[in-house]
Amino acid sequence: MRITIQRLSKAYGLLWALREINFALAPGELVALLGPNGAGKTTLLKLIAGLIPPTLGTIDLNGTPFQRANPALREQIGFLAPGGHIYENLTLRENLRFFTALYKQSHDPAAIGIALRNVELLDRADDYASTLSSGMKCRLSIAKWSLLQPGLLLLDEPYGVLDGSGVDLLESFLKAHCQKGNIVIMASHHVSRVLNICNRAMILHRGRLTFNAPRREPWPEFDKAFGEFLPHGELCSS
Amino acid sequence: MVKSVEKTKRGTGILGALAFTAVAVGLYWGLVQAPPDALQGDVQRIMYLHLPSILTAYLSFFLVFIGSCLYLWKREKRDDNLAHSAAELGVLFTALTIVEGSIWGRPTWGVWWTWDARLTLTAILLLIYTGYLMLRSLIDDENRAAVSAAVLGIIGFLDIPLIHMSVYWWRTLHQPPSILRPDKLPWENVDPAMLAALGVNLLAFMLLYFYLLSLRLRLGEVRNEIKSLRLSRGAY
Amino acid sequence: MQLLREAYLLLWKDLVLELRRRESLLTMFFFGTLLLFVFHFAFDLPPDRVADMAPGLLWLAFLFTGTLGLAQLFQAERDNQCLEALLLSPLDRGALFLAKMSLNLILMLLVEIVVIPLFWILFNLDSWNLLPQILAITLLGTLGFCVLGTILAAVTLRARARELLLPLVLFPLMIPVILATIQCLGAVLRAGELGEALPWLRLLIGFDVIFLTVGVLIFDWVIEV
Amino acid sequence: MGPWGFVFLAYGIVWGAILVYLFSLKRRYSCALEELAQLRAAEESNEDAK
Repeated sequence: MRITIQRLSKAYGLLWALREINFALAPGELVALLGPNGAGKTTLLKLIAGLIPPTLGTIDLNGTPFQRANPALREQIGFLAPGGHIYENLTLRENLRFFTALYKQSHDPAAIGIALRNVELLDRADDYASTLSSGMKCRLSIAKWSLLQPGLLLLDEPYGVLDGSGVDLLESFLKAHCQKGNIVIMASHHVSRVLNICNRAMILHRGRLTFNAPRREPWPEFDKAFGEFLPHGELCSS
Repeated sequence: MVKSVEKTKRGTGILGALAFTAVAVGLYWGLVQAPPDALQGDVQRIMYLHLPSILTAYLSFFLVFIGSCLYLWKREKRDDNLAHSAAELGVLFTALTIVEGSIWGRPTWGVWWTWDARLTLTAILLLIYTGYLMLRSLIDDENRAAVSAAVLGIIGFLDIPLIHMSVYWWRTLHQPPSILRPDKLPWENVDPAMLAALGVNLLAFMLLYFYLLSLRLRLGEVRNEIKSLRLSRGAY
Repeated sequence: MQLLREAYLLLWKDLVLELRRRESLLTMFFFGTLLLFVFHFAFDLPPDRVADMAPGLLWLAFLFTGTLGLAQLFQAERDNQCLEALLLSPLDRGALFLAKMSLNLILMLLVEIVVIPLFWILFNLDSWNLLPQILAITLLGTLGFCVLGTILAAVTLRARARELLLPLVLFPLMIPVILATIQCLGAVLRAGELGEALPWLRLLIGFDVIFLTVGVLIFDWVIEV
Repeated sequence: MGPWGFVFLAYGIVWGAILVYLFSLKRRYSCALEELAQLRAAEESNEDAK
């Protein structure tokens, strides 16, 4: 999976949420998308997912311009919204069965069981999703996308609701996912955490991409760019 | 670009002048030149307004349909502007048609309103396209509003023949059709002077309609331009 | 075929949810029954005129209950942003239309199967032998209502005051269905057969076919995010 | 009201309404043009400042 984004811009009404975003990602990249609230992180993720139409600009997936009308391309894109995208009144197993069938995958009960065990939810498999805590819902989403194996996985702030073991689960899943040549873009405020696992970082600031580079150790450029919108330095890369 | 703006401006001006000349001639023909109707007397002169205005309304709704289809296909703001403008004018002319019909009905039938097929149909059209304009105004996101309205514009237009048929059958079941019968074409046994008056008024309405439409389109264009300018200056 | 399989999958999910939540069906059913009582108080129907007024009253009840159902139709997808999840997936949007349309159709038919006999009991009608024909015509009318209603429910999904807007745009467009169904029902109740109301039945079927096709084709744009 | 009364009522309402709509269009149009001109002027002064 490769992705190329050119001049991507989005305006809400009379305000630009994103302006002139350009970048290209190669297979296996795990990108940390950073930036303060309102920087446009969620907008960028939704644009790439095709959930909102761009005002300007293009997104290319594997050399094909991304059009929502193309189901084969939609299949390739996953979006993990913690707590969302789950039917509350279906059981965990039914949720997974529904979504795997939606993605035209044969719903092998054993595979679903394994996916649930991997996120430590097997004993809750036949409970309604409404009985889950938000951290557990996030785990369920992880199970969902580990079954569907999208070529491009987008995550919107998954750390907030996960506990320690949940974070470990998520990180090992993401690492494994990237090693298969898939791309992951993760928006988060937990800078130190995402910087640990990512191999590229991007900073969005007021709708513009102010920083975009593969990870190095140490990383003074990043600290400088990051410090621009966090003058107090509460969070830093190390 | 400035030159083409000047050109369309001049074009609109000429269209306006033509329209108002035609309207003046139409008024003269309709009110003075044409003889009173043998059966209905002078009240029939309202017909010189009634028929052209309903025809322009139908033209409007057709343009809404065209604009909606083009917008869904190509996503050009221009087409959405056309659909929106035409809908606004269509609602105006439909409302006028109902008022004329009502005023004509009072001396002819003795009542302001009757559930005559044509009156009912016109009222339904008014409801549909008022709904269209309301839908537009109730959706905040501009693109969504345009897409939703385009879908409604297409569905509404496809529904018109069905509504027409059903309302017509429904009325003919209960009472024989009143004055305008579909089996009798309007130009049979009609004084040529009346026909001419109708023709002149029809021409006048068409010219006037396109004049108003071009004004409304330009208004939409300027508004779009203001929006894009605001955007390009942008907050960030 | 793919389209139907996806639609079936979605419909299965919606029916399971409806069975568990029981939000739409119960409210629709009670509302429909309630309307029968309200009609009785409002019109104080004389026994000899009930048969004449039955088609109109029944359809009024179905229109209102159906609109209630339509307003709820996308509720399951609004919670938890599940609509987003569906739109992310490679699902054909036409399947989503078919599923939602069938859901509302099933709910309305369930209500109608109870409300129509109830009407016969409450208003002392004895033409029980006509019920099959009446149900068949009602099915066609309800299909027309659900087809157009689903499209418009999706069109108004993102509007402010959508619950109010939906009937406003829906009812005028619904007039062919309303007139045709009432005329057919009236003919059956009067003469025991369709007779001269046959063209109305054709109109009704035509409406169903046209908007079913349009719905499947156009829904990709309707539901677009 | 005689037949001519109805005729003049109808003609009056129709042409009155159309004229009102025409003038409101013209007014809206000139307002929009004015706004556009202001925006353009602001744009140019911004560019000059740069």
